[in-house]
Amino acid sequence: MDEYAIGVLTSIGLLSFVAASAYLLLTAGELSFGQQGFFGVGAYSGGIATAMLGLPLPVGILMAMLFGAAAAALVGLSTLRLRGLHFAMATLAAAEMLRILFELFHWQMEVGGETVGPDGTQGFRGIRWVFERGVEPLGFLFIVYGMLAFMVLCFVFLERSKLGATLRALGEDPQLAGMLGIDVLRLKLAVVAAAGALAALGGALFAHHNTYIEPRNFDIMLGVHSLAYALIGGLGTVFGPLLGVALDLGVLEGTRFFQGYRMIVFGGLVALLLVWRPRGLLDERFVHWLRTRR
Amino acid sequence: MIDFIQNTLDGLTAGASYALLGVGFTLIFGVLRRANLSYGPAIMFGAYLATWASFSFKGLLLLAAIAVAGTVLAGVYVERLCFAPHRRGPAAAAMVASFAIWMQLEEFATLLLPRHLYAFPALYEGGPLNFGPFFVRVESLLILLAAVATCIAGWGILYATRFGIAVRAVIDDPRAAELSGINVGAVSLRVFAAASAIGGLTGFLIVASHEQVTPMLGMWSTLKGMLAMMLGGLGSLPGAIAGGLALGLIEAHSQWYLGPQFRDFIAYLLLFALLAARPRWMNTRSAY
Amino acid sequence: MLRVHDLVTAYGKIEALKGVSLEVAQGSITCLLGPNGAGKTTLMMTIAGVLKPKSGSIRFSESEISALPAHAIVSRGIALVPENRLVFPTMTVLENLHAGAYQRRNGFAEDIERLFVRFPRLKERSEQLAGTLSGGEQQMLAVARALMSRPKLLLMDEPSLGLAPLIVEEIFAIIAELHRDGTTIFLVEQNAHMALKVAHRFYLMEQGRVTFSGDPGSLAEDEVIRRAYLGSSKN
Amino acid sequence: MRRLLLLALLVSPAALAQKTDAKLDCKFTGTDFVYDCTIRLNRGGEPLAGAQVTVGADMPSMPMAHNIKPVRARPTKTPGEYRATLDLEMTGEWAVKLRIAGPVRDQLILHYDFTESGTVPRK
Repeated sequence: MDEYAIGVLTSIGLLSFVAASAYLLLTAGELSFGQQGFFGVGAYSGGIATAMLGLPLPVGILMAMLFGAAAAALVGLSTLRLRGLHFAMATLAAAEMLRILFELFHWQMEVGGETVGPDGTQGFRGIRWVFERGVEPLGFLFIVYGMLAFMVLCFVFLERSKLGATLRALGEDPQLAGMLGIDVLRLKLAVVAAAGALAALGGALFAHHNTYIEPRNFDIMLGVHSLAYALIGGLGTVFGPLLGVALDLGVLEGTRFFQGYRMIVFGGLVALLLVWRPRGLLDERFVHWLRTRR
Repeated sequence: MIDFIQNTLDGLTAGASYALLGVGFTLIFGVLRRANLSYGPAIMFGAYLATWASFSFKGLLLLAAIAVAGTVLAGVYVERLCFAPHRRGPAAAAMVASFAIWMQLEEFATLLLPRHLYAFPALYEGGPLNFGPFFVRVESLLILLAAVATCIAGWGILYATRFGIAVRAVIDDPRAAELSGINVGAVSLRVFAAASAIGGLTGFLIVASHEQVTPMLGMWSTLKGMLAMMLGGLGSLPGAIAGGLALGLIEAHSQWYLGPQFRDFIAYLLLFALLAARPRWMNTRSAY
Repeated sequence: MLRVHDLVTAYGKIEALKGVSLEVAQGSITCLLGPNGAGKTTLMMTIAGVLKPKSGSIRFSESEISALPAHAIVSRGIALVPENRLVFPTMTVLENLHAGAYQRRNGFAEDIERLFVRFPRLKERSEQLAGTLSGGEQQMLAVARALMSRPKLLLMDEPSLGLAPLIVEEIFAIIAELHRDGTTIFLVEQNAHMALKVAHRFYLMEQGRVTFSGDPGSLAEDEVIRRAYLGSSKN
Repeated sequence: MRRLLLLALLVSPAALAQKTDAKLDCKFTGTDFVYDCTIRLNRGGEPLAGAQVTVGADMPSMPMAHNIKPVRARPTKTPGEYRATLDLEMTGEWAVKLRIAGPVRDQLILHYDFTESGTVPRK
């Protein structure tokens, strides 16, 4: 595979994490415009762990997920009772605040004769752990898809477990879920934190793939895109968001000849698709039909 | 003290455009119970159409009409494709569909005028009015005037006309409205078109007072409009106006006292704190 | 006046109406009884055009209306007083009435006057927000609003639900009065005892099917009540 | 904190090597959004010759969804200088991504404003 194809596949893998985090919240019935903020928290903390503190990548990723979950839990705690557009706007405000904080964040260190570290709007250069270890693009692709496979496995177990059913109940009707004895607030907080960790995982991998991150990478566009991926792909299974990302980036390559008109074609397609399938391609009914057919 | 008053003036005049955007968003949200992410891009589409027309003629009134017409055209297109099919469906589908059309409208506009920045004929040639140590730009006064006029017109329509009764009925309970013989689809479309007309006018006033058009106008007006709507208590028209003016004041003062990068931060922080505290009036069922 | 033939309405895969056929004669009070979940409200909503039927026909004074949207059916002369009496809470009583007459261009004043005579309590509260009215008053407002569209056929979905007995008496008095003025009424009612006193003809429904039809004398009242609430033992 | 830093030095010997840096200068070719670019690479002071350089570009906002098909740069006569033609989607600010392979493996991201005439460095 030439380097370009690897690049596209890696991007699909990276965006799948943040799309899956938006999907997780959607199954719990909540719309978040803020997953890009936790994606950014993961990118910064992952980058700092490896480029500045010299920790190996796996430790960096774990730190990133911890910080992502913590940031998400903080936002989640103050917005537990909100629903619908209120919750969506609260997550949007939180993510925009994080983005502005990244712009104000200056912390640089001398490592190996160079100054390394976040420099506000100038961004954070030199996250080159992958290059210093001589990890080939193909190698990094396996790392990304290895973690993605692990995440998908977790989702598949979750969806078959009692917790998965409780989550769907919360998503369908929180009041009813509450009446059934489900601790709605605690479960919702856990879901928000888990989604934050997922987005942060994607962020840490993105930082190392791109070797450079800046606050503008984590603006509202990424948040709304990840929501769109989850919804276009389908809310029936974790493969929905993955399919959504593949469609967008795949169509991006497929419509090379559209060059200037890509979004006109793609935007129209998405709107029409949603008219036909408001809960996405792989929606619950399709998944149920698939499961019961065998 | 002088700075405080001057900032308040600047804040109010900036807040006027936010208030207009907030009113447009609230009308659409009131009738459809959905946020329309394509509201800003539809405004940008109208403004770009007017900019394109301004290469050949400079008549301000004509350009305003083109901006309004362009935005209404884009708005109705969005309503038919993204909101009408999802009237009973999940809210997320309509919002994501409107996001897809946001991308589409922005690409239409940047294809029409690819450059990063375009000049636009000025709304008012003369300098600012100053009285004592303070000064106010005439363009901002015009926007404030437009905001007040729109509110009075909106208030009149909502409270004194048959159509107003139908709109408020649909906002209150679409099912009951349907059973009272009100064509909910037609009312929603007409309110959507009216909100787009307000948006088109707002877009024109903003680009004419800044004398420039950038591709960021779409995202900027969507964010400011939603902020104004939310700050004012979701779904209330006077709330949206108060929210817009408050947003203008917050930004003006935080920019002056804390520095430019804190301008947006404080606005988002206040919205987040308001939502977290979740006061009763925040989630008003009523739309006025 | 209204002839429903083999009507099927489904929510996704679940068929709420499994081929319902019934008739409402001109100028009559026809009543529909049945246990909860028998499909009574679904039937009312389908006739009013809020729900689209899968198959079957609804003929109203010789024209087919099953495909029409709700607002078109109101203009044809059918008005529904819905279950849990949907009113416009943030609009005043008067505005609620105006909303009910949305389809008509004129003649509001006398209608409102006449309704205020019939519903004196509404006259006292005419400037009050509908949301602040009591359950009984909201029910009367819902009936009055439906009457503002001058319907030939009035559908009423459990008007006595959740109301004090005294008010239920008033509601049924109004129904009798409306009947005397020539309005045909199709009534869905839990209160079988009261309903049978005013009805000329009644239908029993269970699990989406009509299981009995006749006039009040044709079946002993306790038998009707047993089958209306407990469902017939046979099926 | 001191100890951690020492550990960092031991753990990543490659970090000791010098850093490659690059300058980019592009001219607008006349057809929409296509630019002719010359890239000068040097490392530790001298020009870095004989490297395979691929040039890609991305937008700061929505980082992975804009990427342009990367092109391989052609070395020129002068050592450490490479040439490539970039076909972008629109004007404005782009983050140019240089992937370097051969004598050294590295990746650099440079920010430029692509205008009607050519490029103006942003950072």
